[in-house]
Amino acid sequence: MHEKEKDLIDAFLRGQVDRRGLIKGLGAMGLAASTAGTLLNFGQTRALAADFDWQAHKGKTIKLLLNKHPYADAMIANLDNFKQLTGMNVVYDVFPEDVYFDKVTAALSASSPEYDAFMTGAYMTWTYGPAGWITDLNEWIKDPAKTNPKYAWDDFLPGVRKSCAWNGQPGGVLGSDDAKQWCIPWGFEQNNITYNKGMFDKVGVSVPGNMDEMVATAAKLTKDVGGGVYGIGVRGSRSWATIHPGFLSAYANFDQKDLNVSADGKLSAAMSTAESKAFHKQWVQMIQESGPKDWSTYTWYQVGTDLGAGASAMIYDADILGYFMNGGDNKMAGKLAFAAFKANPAAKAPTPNIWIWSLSMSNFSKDKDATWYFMQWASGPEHALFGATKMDFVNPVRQSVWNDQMFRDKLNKSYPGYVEMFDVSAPGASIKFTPQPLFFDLTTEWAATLQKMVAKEVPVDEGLDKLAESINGQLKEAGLG
Amino acid sequence: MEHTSLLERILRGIALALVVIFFMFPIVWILMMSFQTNETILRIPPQLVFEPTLANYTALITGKLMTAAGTLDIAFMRNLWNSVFLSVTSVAVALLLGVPAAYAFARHKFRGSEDIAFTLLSFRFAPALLVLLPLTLYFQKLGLANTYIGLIWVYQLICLPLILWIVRGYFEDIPADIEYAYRIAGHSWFATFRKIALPLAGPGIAAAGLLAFIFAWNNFVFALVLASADKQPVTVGALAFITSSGIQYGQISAAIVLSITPTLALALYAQRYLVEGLSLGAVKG
Amino acid sequence: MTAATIQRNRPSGFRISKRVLPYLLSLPALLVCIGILIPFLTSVVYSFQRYRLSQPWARQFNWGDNYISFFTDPKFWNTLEISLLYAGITVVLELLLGLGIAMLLQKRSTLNNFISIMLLMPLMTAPALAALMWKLMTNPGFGVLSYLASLIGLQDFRWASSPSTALLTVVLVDIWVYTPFIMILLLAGLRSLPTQPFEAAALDGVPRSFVFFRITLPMLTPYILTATLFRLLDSIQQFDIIYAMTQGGPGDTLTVFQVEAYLNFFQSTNVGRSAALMIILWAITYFLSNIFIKNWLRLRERARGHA
Amino acid sequence: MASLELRNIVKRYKSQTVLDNLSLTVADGETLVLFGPSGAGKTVLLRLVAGVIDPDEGKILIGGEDMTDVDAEFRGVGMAFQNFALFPHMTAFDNIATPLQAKHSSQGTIKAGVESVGKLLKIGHVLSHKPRALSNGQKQRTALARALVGSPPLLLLDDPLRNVDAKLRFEMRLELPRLLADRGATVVYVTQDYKEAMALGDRIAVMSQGVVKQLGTPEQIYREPANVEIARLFGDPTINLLDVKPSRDAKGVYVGLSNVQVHLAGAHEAAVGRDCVIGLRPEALAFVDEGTSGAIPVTVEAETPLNEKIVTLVRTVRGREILVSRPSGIPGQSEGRAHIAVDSKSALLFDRASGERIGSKNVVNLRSGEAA
Repeated sequence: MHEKEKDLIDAFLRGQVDRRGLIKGLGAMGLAASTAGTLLNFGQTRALAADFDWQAHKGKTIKLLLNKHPYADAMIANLDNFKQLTGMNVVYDVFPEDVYFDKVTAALSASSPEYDAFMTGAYMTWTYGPAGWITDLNEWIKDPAKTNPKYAWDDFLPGVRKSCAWNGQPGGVLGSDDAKQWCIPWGFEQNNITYNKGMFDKVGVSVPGNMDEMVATAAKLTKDVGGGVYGIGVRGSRSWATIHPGFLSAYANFDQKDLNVSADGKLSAAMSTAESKAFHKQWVQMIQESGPKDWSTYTWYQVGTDLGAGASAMIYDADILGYFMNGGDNKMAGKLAFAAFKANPAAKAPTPNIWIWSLSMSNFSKDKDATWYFMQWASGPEHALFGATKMDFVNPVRQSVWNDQMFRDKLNKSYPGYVEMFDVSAPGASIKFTPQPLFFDLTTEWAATLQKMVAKEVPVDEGLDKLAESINGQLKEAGLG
Repeated sequence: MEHTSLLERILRGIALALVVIFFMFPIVWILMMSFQTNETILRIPPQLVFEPTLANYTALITGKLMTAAGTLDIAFMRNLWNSVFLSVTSVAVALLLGVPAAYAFARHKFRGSEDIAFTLLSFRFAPALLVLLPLTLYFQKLGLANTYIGLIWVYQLICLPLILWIVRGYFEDIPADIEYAYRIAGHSWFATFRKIALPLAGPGIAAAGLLAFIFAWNNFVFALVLASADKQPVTVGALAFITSSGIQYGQISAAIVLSITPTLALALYAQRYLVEGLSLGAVKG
Repeated sequence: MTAATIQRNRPSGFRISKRVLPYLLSLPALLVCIGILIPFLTSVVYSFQRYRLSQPWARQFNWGDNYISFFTDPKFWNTLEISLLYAGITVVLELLLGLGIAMLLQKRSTLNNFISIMLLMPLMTAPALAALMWKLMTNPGFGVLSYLASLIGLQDFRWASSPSTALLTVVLVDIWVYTPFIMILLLAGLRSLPTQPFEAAALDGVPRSFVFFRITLPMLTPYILTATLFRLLDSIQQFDIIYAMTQGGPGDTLTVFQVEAYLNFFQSTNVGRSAALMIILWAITYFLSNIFIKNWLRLRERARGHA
Repeated sequence: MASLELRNIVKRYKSQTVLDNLSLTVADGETLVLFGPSGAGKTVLLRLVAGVIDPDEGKILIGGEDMTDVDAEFRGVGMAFQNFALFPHMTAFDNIATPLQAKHSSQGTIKAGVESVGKLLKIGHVLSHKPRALSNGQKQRTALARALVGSPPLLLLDDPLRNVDAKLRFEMRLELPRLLADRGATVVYVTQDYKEAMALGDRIAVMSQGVVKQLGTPEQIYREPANVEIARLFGDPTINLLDVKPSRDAKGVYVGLSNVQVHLAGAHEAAVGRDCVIGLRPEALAFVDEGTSGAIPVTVEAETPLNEKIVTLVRTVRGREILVSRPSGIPGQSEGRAHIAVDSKSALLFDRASGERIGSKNVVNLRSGEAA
């Protein structure tokens, strides 16, 4: 079947035909683009098989724990190719994001051997790693016998790849030489501006270039757009998730840190500096003036929903949140634009903090080698390209995908400014938190403090001093301070 | 009581209307949202007029969900089935275990009866979170993790105390003489239990059963922690519409409507028992 | 004639079965639940340990340290206060409202029966989803309740997002979800009261308030206690509604026990502290329900009189 | 056949002793009335016999067979409850049929049995009704029918007329003795109404605080009550009780009533010189002309017709109130000053301190187990 098609694909893989030519050719043969994509992957799958014994774990079954997410959907859509390639079977449990990490924690804390690999965020590995629930993946990545030579570990964006590696020392530098690779990055989010171009034009403002401008622009938008539209959407719920997107990205741009690490490895709170206080004041003022009225309940969903429904004029949050809101049945689909944001006028470039959806291997897996086969396929260049071009796998973590013209074209067509935004901010994109086991305690309390400041229950200076004091106490109590 | 003035009737009518509006308005609003997509749900200000669509229900029932990020497979009907299965069996088991125990506590003041009854109740106030981690560990060792049997067992924590304590009250309200009379007429304790106690406490058992059913239905932490995706109830399933590409309010509303329906049907069917109180009527007192 | 007291013979075999019967009836229920006792005790052990999942090497018994640290921790006292306040407000309001509604619906009629079943629908909605819907309905932009509030002059009502109204809002949702629970139990209770005392009182022209406080309430007390007990147990352990609406915020406004314990367990993975918090919550509920049950038994006895 | 014997029964509820070492025998075919105020332990005793509660000590023999450890359903007794205890979810017919069903009788037998007892008790027309739809009288008859239908050799009737209206009670009081006699069953009948007790009982056991104070025929109980309390319980209007200190002269024992020496007939030697209470039944007093021997001057305060009697309240010169009763036909005095005389044979003397009757002949002291 499809002999002609296969020939064409093989020609492409040999480099005789370029991708456009291939798709065009296949289209001429009467194949829909999606079928072509699958076939293409099928061809690539066969190509993969050429240099590496993919069949080493034939007949084995592994089980995954997945979050309900476009990344997982993209993987599932392509899974048959993996099964064909390896002769392995893959089963999976998908849980809604709202409860996903509870499920992960419950399964791992009980040392459940049920799941071999699972999706996770890099921050979570700061708990899972020291707890002994996940495996250092260097053992496999660096073993040529177990990893396909075409895997191209160096192809991963360095900031992202390093953000997934930690030596386990509280305060240790991410991606240091002695770091353990707790997870493989899969897709990631940079925090930048997504804005409603129509509203900006209506009011006559341009994209803010720093924090002062953002406060002013947001205030003007709130005042002038009308219809209850407010200027800037940021998260505000009592959760770590309030701290890590726009807030920390801007904070880091002012060279501020969450924690200080002393020479002897002791940690102490670093948010009560004068610069930090100034920044907090500005941030709090911005929310009070032009944030959502019920900011303190705002999570990813509300920030996105408001932008998508035209209730907010811009957001300073994950780029892919803006990406999602620019599609689907959202009212503002196709009307949004993207821009990188550099909060500090004195900074050279944006420094977005990032969230990384990654894959980790459970330490309780009964067959880690087989599991690694899946992981390297799922994070390999072929699947990354498939996900990015055929599915909504943004942002890919491989440079080769970002270099792919088809992918860039696809983005440029419907997501104005997205690629440019990415290119500007990617070099400075990394996790800006200090890795340590009290990450969630610290960020939750930070968010609660922000809420109190916005509600004017506590002045900014005093709130930060109290926060620092409380965090120092907790660090000491945990033997870290 | 029978001679109510016009004014009082009007005031009662107004009060009842306010009650109905407060409790039913969100339900009606959810019902309306279930026939809309986010596009019409998320309007400023919210509006009553919309073009109804069955898309949400179609998506739930066929298991294909169209989102900003493509078509997703959803297992909502599977979740619904799990909820029905888990709730029905858990309540059935709880009734089987709880009703005889309630009868024992109500009728036989035996040594330690109050202590045992209290112990059974105290399981109700052990917060789920407290036992979750050890429970997961032990379930794994016992092979009960990820089994319906294990879940039904744990669900007894929700159902059993409720049934036990409510039904016990109803049994105690049956005058002992009525049962004595049946015993003296020559019937065994079991016949008395079956022919006298059970029918007379029937409404109480129905009410307790329904409440236990509702609480079992609304629970999700146990299934979430102890079982894999194919055994999740509708409460977890409905959360799947909180996707990273937005909250699908229309689908969640439809999911709520679909998940209320079986319970509501059950309640309407058993209506006569639920709101009757004890069937002792004039004999009591 | 001699009047020696004849001691009863030792129970015969036939007799034993009669003696053992109540145990036989209640034992299966107990056995099924006893399985839960083991994990419970395990958690008690955890609560006496320094036990963070993320620092397994540091796990050791610290005996009362987890508990002692609470006494000096203002956050803990805040948690205790908020939990009790929340439970108190919701239970009292739901009880009053539930009793009121039950009395409105007391008369047997098809319409009243239908309404009472319809009113159960909030209870049938999973609390977490109900909270999600309320969050949407109270959204300042899309929310129908915010819109309606603005029509009556509350232009800037912040619902769950303002420290001054957050408690009010979650209490409102709690009332919406759980009042039907109390209502249905009390309705069943009201309708099973004997009619004679009321007829007699009506004949004698006794004032209605007197009938209510001296006849209705005392006779209904066992039902009220049952409903209140279960509501109290659930309310003091409230999690779904509060977490879904505010995650414990704004600030530390609504960090009730279960929210704190949840965050401690699932986010901080501080098992020892989480377990200690839960044990304290358990002790409080144990204490409260003990009081309730003592009164329940006493009142039942009184309500039924002696045989 | 079905005699009943209770031996040294003790029943306690928590710290309270409800029945205190009680022994009692009821002969086959006899109707024994348990009479006493509420809380005396009558109902508990009945339930012990029925087998629905267990004694803490003692034995229960029915027909000579030890039934102490036998469950209620095997004792073969019939019982009617004070509050009827009808099964609210069954029709009257089904209610009455339950004892027959327990015997696995055929449908025909059941139908015939229920209908015949229903006819006997005049409730044949309401057999298809549920208890809710029955009048109190019909409920009472249904309950009675249920107790009778199986022709149990031992019938336990717990104040069955308590909750019915006066007219019905009056009718039933006339009807019941015949009904019970026809059945030939041994009957234990509990009541708080002394007239019922007198009308129905072959013997009456007067109970108080868990013990039988007196056991005897109605005549004995009335004529020779064991103590003041029993004397007061029986009789309507109630017995007149006056403090006296009997003395003796040549004519025998006498008491002083309003400065009048009233000589008593009978053996009252033991009472001489002791602080006593004299019990004078109102019907043992009569209006007499001034100057009659032993005539006591009184003032008439009020006169009340009571059924077929007329009761007059009089006051002695010392201010003590006394009730005098006479059959309606007999003329008396309705106002002003008058004189009354005592039927000296029926005067009762009680020790003032203990309340026990002095000079008892036939009274049985049951506490020490001595039978008459």
